[in-house]
Amino acid sequence: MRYLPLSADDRAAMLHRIGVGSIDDLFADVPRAAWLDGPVDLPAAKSEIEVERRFRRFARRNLAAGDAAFFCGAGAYRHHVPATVDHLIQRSEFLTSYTPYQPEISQGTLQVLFEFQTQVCELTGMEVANASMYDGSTATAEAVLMAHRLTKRSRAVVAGNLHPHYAAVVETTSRLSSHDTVFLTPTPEGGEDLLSAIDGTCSCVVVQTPDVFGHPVDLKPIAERAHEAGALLVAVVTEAVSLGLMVPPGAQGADIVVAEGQSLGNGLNFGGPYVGLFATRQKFLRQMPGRVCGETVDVEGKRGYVLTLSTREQHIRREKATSNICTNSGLCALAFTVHLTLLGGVGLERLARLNHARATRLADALAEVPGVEVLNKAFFNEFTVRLPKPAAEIAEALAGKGVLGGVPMSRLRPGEGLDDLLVVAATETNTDEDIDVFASCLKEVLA
Amino acid sequence: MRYLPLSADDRAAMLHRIGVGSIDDLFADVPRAAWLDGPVDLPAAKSEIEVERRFRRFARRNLAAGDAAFFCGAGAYRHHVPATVDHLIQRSEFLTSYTPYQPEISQGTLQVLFEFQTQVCELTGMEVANASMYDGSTATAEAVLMAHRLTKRSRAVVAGNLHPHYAAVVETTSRLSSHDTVFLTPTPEGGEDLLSAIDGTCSCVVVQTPDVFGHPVDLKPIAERAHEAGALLVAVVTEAVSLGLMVPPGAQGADIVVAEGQSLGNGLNFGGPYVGLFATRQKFLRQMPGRVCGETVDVEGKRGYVLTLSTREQHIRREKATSNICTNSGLCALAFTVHLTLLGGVGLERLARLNHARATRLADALAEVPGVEVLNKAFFNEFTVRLPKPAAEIAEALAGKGVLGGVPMSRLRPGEGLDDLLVVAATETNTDEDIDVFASCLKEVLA
Amino acid sequence: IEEPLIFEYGRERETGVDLPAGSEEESLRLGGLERRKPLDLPGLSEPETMRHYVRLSRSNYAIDSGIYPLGSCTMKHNPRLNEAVARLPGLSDIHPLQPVSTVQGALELIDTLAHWLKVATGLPAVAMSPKAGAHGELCGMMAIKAAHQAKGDARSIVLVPESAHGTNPATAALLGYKVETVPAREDGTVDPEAVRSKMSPQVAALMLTNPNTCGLFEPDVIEIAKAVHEAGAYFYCDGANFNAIQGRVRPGDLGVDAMHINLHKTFSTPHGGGGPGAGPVVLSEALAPFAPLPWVVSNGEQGFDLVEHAAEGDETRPFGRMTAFHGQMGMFVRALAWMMSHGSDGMRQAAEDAVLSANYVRACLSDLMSVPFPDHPSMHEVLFDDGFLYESDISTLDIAKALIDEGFHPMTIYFPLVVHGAMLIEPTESESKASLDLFVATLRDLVIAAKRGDRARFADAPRYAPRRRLDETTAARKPILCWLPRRPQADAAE
Amino acid sequence: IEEPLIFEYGRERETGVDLPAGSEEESLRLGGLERRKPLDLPGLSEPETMRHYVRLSRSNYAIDSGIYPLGSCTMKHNPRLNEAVARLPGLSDIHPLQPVSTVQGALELIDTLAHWLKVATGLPAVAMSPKAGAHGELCGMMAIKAAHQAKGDARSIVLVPESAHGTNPATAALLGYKVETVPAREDGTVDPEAVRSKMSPQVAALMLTNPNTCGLFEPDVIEIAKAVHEAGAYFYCDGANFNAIQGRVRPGDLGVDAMHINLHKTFSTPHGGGGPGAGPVVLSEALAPFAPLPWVVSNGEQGFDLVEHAAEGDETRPFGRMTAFHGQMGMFVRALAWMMSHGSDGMRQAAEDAVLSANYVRACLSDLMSVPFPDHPSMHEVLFDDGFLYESDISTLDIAKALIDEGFHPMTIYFPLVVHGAMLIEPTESESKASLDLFVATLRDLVIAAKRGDRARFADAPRYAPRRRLDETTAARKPILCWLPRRPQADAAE
Repeated sequence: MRYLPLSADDRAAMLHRIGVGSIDDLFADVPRAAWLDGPVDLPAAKSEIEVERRFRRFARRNLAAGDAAFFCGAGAYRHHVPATVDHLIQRSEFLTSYTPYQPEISQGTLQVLFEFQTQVCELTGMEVANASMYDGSTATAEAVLMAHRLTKRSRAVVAGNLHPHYAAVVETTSRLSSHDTVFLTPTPEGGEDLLSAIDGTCSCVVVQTPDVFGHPVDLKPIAERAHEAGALLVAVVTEAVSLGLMVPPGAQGADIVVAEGQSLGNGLNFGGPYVGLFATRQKFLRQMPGRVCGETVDVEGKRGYVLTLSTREQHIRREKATSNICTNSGLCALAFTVHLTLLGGVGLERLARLNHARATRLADALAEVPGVEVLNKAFFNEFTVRLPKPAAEIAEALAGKGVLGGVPMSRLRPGEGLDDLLVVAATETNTDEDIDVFASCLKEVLA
Repeated sequence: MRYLPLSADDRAAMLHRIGVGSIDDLFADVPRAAWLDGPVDLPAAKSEIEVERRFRRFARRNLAAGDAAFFCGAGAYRHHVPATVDHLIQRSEFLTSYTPYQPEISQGTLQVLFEFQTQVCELTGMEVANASMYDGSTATAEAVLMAHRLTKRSRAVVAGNLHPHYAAVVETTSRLSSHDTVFLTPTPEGGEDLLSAIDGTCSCVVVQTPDVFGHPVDLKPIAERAHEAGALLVAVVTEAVSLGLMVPPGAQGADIVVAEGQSLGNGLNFGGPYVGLFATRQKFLRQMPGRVCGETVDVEGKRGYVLTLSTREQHIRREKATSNICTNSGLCALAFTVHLTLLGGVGLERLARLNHARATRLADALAEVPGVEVLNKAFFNEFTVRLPKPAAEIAEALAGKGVLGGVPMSRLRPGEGLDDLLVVAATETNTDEDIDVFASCLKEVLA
Repeated sequence: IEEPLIFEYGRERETGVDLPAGSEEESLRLGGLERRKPLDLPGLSEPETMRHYVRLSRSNYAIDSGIYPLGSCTMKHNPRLNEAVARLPGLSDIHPLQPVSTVQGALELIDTLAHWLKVATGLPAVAMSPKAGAHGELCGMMAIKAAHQAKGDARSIVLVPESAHGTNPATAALLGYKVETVPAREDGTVDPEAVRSKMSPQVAALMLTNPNTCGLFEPDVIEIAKAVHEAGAYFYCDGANFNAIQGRVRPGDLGVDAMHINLHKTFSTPHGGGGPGAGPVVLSEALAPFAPLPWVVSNGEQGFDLVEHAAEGDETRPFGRMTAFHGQMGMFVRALAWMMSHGSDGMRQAAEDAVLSANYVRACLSDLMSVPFPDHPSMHEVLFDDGFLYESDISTLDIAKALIDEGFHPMTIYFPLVVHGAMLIEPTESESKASLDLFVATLRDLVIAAKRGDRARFADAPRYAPRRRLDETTAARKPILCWLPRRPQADAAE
Repeated sequence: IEEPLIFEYGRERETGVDLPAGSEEESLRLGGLERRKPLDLPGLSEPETMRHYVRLSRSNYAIDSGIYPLGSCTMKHNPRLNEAVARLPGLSDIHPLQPVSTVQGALELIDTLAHWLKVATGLPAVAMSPKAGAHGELCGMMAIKAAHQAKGDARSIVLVPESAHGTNPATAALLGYKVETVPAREDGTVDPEAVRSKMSPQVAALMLTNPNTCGLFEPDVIEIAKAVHEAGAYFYCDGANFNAIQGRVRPGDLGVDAMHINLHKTFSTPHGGGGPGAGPVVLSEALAPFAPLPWVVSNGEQGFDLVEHAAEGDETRPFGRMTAFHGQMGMFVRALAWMMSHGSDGMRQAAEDAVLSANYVRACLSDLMSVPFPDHPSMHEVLFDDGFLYESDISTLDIAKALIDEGFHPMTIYFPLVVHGAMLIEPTESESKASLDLFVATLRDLVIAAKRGDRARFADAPRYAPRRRLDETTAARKPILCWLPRRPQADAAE
């Protein structure tokens, strides 16, 4: 077996050194009743050629975004990732290292995390950030728990225009932790009324911007209302590229900002792994979940980095930890940081402008298709259209023509009367031809 | 421009430091008459997205071997290269380093070359090898020149069953260097008579095994006859994997062995870059062309490696050098060495056996197609079939059915009455299904 | 040459990415919410970026450069085949919300991996979406809580042995459970009688790590499971150490109700400097109905479907959703490639080699170092305590740092907490005997030096690492988590 | 930890590759020529192989880790986009002898690159197949020889300036030419009168490097070309230094008849530790008909065709074939990606930045070091001689080795031969100003130390490299080129 370096001779010599007669002796503690005498009922070892062939077969049964005119978003976006990013994340020293428990020989990973945290702070307009979470949805659930801890309240108000999956994750954690959560009704046309739902019992209000229908949300009045009520504002961003062009939640009074960082450095990957961003105010630092990396010096006075504030964490505090989170999304965070280092502020702004311009062109093109109504007056790179037929059927019909034309809202919220809504996104990867193909296929399908 | 780190400010500051007013001043030596005032007439800079898109378009207009039932050989073979190989050759430290002129900081490259040379010696059964050549064909031409130098004769005898491209390269060098070369007539059925062509005026006889039609050649009698005549035997191998199963030329009396190493570690790449192997006897070392790496020690007595025997080379001897060759095929040699390190002798033998078994199955399958005659009694992984129609037409027709069914001999030797011959190869990458598809498509096409 | 931070390159207004010349419009439709202050982030040219991160990487230790014997972390070889197949566009360039008809291969892959996990563990169901081990624990415990709730049974206590991973009590606490600790026996294992004595109608579950964090297989695990079940509670098993037993014993045969599997440990998806992981949870018949959304169903000839919402009247009663989308697809690809490459025979052999290597290291060191639990064979990792250092003034930490100077990554230290000055060595099956011998020889040499009182060798270690010992106390007391321009400390450090 | 050779791992009878269980037959049809002695080559498991080569790589210096100012080698940034597109299966997984109808994209790519090369150089034809710079020289000189032969003109002499690359005279000699050297003027450039005076009906060609190896542009190149052409000879230009002038001047406008282009230098296909390169040769109207086989022709709408054989009655008179197949396709892809990324504007900018950087380095060092040819601006590389070291007992080699200790790759040393103790620095356009400043500051510091006579700093250098100075003399005198088991030296070294 190509991955196992021990030869039969090695094994015999090692057993001899241990002083046992056979490998079975080392499994003596396993109850005899549960002992398997041979391999489990799965196929035997395969050569690299065969395994590769098998995965090519899996791959061939999918329609890759790159082989279609592609317009799906709703929490996962297709951006162009420079080839440099993938080269760097495949460096053995990044790919095959672990959590930097021994900082003296992990400065590479640690400095990257420090750069990541700084980038996240600047992007979100906040003061401190952790070293990444699993993804945007779990980061949102963690933000709610953090708000509960900070306010010593246990009731969250969740915007109806929060991504339904995110809401579901919050709902699940909340329900099984016996907290209370108020979920508002979606407002596809935008302009959701959140202010009236906020009162003195709330720990926080959770708002996404741009929201799941693509509407940019003015957070300032919500933050003001929340703060008056002694609650925190948790801002959620699912498209990190939007932060290049839009006013950051931190500048609008958000107390905790969580985001899905996939758009920078990371591919679609059918939903994972992604990278959650989590940032907050300095004063809330000690209640922030997740790993953090801090600057310090070594005995010679040289600047260096370490994982720090571990007294919040489960390996020290066990049941009193801020969270049970242990791993972060290290490699995805590296990809994020490398991509953003290449872009810089200037590049991210340009990228965001280009996304907005592409979406604008798309919106105008779709608005001309008979029967199609664009709901958004404002949007970043994603908006919602109302169709004269169920959106799921249309999406299916488009797929048959090689167009992956967006996400039907019914896929996320079935049975709520939103079946005629399709959420479509455009990015820098879409050409004019893509957009024209989409518009003309949509026309055909609706005809 | 993403690849150019200097900013406009940097450029201004640097010009200032230099003490010139503009960049034009630095080009003052260029005759004004030839001065271009602006960019040449080519398209302007493109983003990464656009360049990638353009190359995907080039790629889409080709039929990749992996998308076909694939049986082409004739000097380039499709083998499975373990993913480890590509990972390692993309390591920055291997990919972006240069010729190890400063050995103290190039031991990685140097030790690899030393391992490469040792592997080549063992594979070919020779005593010394160089650190690689451009490819098998140019190595063959160099071998003939070396034989001329060693024997102080200038007449080579070249087997008719040598790969026609190789023969052409020898012919070109020979003619333009005013040497004499005898090219024998091809013998598609094998059993070529070389002995009678060898006489006391020859510097060498050049023989390929297995030859271009796939016949294994017994080199022993040829070596004996050559040595009697004071000539050298240059053995050529185009399929390095064959050396896993077949008696090495070194054990049959060859004086110089050249080979195409592409089969190990390197993809098809439409013909290049490949890696030429070059091995000879210890006593001929000082006339061997190309770079060589040797073992030595540093001032602390630690073992280390350096490029050596540079007194043979053009940067010392200029017009008296053994060859004008300067670069080698470093990265391809690394790929070769990593692949062979994974395989080991055992693995290469198994791989060779599997290739032979696949070819045997293919030969039996094709022999059953009406009208098809397999010419070879013996072969390694490649053999020649005689078809009832011109092979080029058949190959074209097969391609239309997704079968790349071998190389028509007329592609290599047009107008010599060999139009009905097709050279087909099978490797470990061919499944039973591939072979069945080929046989049945061939049947259809011939029907 | 010290590598600065990207923020110190002094090129804030540049970028290393070219974009297609755009039809960028002047008029924005952002509802007036456009950014006013430009982003203050440097953009490095591509050559600078490449060099910056390549240089940083070179101060990291990695499996690819040497043995990484971190106990409990299972740092094994990461095959590059897995990286290659994970990058096939048909697997990496697909959107989680594309029409199901366009991702049949992806669903088939998930279904296939689920099958392998179920067969390998002997349990009938698996929740694929948890994103890491701790997330899997949360998922398993949520299923347990949901199952109790479905019976109207509001239990409030979770039992956790003292040798458990810290995530276990943290997870239980997150769900509002009171955590009660089960002490270990002298021999490092859990006493079923101790479990039984803690049992009550208030106990919702026992969370047991097996093989446990001392590297021992719990010999009475079946008995323990019985005690748990008899009290109407569920048996949660922390599967972080499944690598030791895969192919030799199935958790399902031991009475486990839920167990997460760290795909990045047992099935070698790369650790990537701390993630991403993946933590699917296998579930017993009793817990299966409560598995979270989404899941894949096979409709035979008609292909695969994805259930993303609970339908009225179904038999399933999903407790909710763990995450957006369907789990760590990228890790699923790698894990399945690892499993298929090994096959059932190779998986068993891997476990055996991992156990063999750990016991070999133990045998080679036990004359010099102290084995706190000598009565049981070790599984895939061997635990030492610092008993052998009592007479020196050298600590476990010193040994670890001295190993760095010898070119090795240290073992896990001060974990598990049940022994003093723990050193937990997990070589995994990826090491050759020569590699183990070299590691053992080095460690022996250090231990002898320590016993001899050769303090000089330890006090200043590491000396040859990119950094020497770092001041972690100040880092925690006055945390600097973010680079700030013109901060005095930063200037001083440059 | 020192990394042994693979042959010293002691596992000859193993393999790290699994193959499909075969229908391997017992009976071989090899004509009795099967191997009798098994191959004595070790097979390492995949983890061992990975670690072995990763470790070895870490003792290499690379562009990705620092400035690599090797004069004449043009070590610039290698974009990873180019590596990515070169690996597209549609470009990498195609056979050179597939039916032409199945490789239209490949032929289009070659045709496109040919167009870019022709336009950039201002010459009407290009031979794509040469495999490296020296191979390109051979191709160009073969075309020249063939052109003379076609006229029945058997010329026997090739003129080569003394500052030429060593490959130039070697190439001429290979084709049976007598090489005559043209001396340089005091200012480092070639005197057209000197050329004219050497001219005779026996002279077949002049081989000139421009910009030359002293880093200077030959100001009289047009005059020289005229002299060459007037004598019925051809003007071969060594294009190794094309990076300095691309987009600023076209060799075709200077009277060049043939010039090879090192794609790996100017257009940044990675150097890979010494290859592979690629050396297409652009040709003038006069030489174009003699270009070697094969070549691509565009038939407009009908696509592309590949001419692999000379047909009777054609206007072309190919002199033969340089290599099997069609050239370094893998390098073509990378070079074209580089060119398209830069575009005509970026190519010109790259040349300007390369020249600017070299002159900046010169300006920062010329007060301390000696510039042998101060009358001309440098092009993309700056030449110093060791004049500034005359009063010390420190040599050019010492400076180079001391630079290694400072973390830099040294410049090219002792080349070109026309000056004493040459140091040739080529920063390329890929270096930031900060990187140049750091390099300059370090070099200044070393030069000052050398002038001060701080011998200690140089004599033992390098001290901090993976190896210290190596005994090259013994290596050449008693060459050990191949590992032999149980060779005493090998045992001693372990």
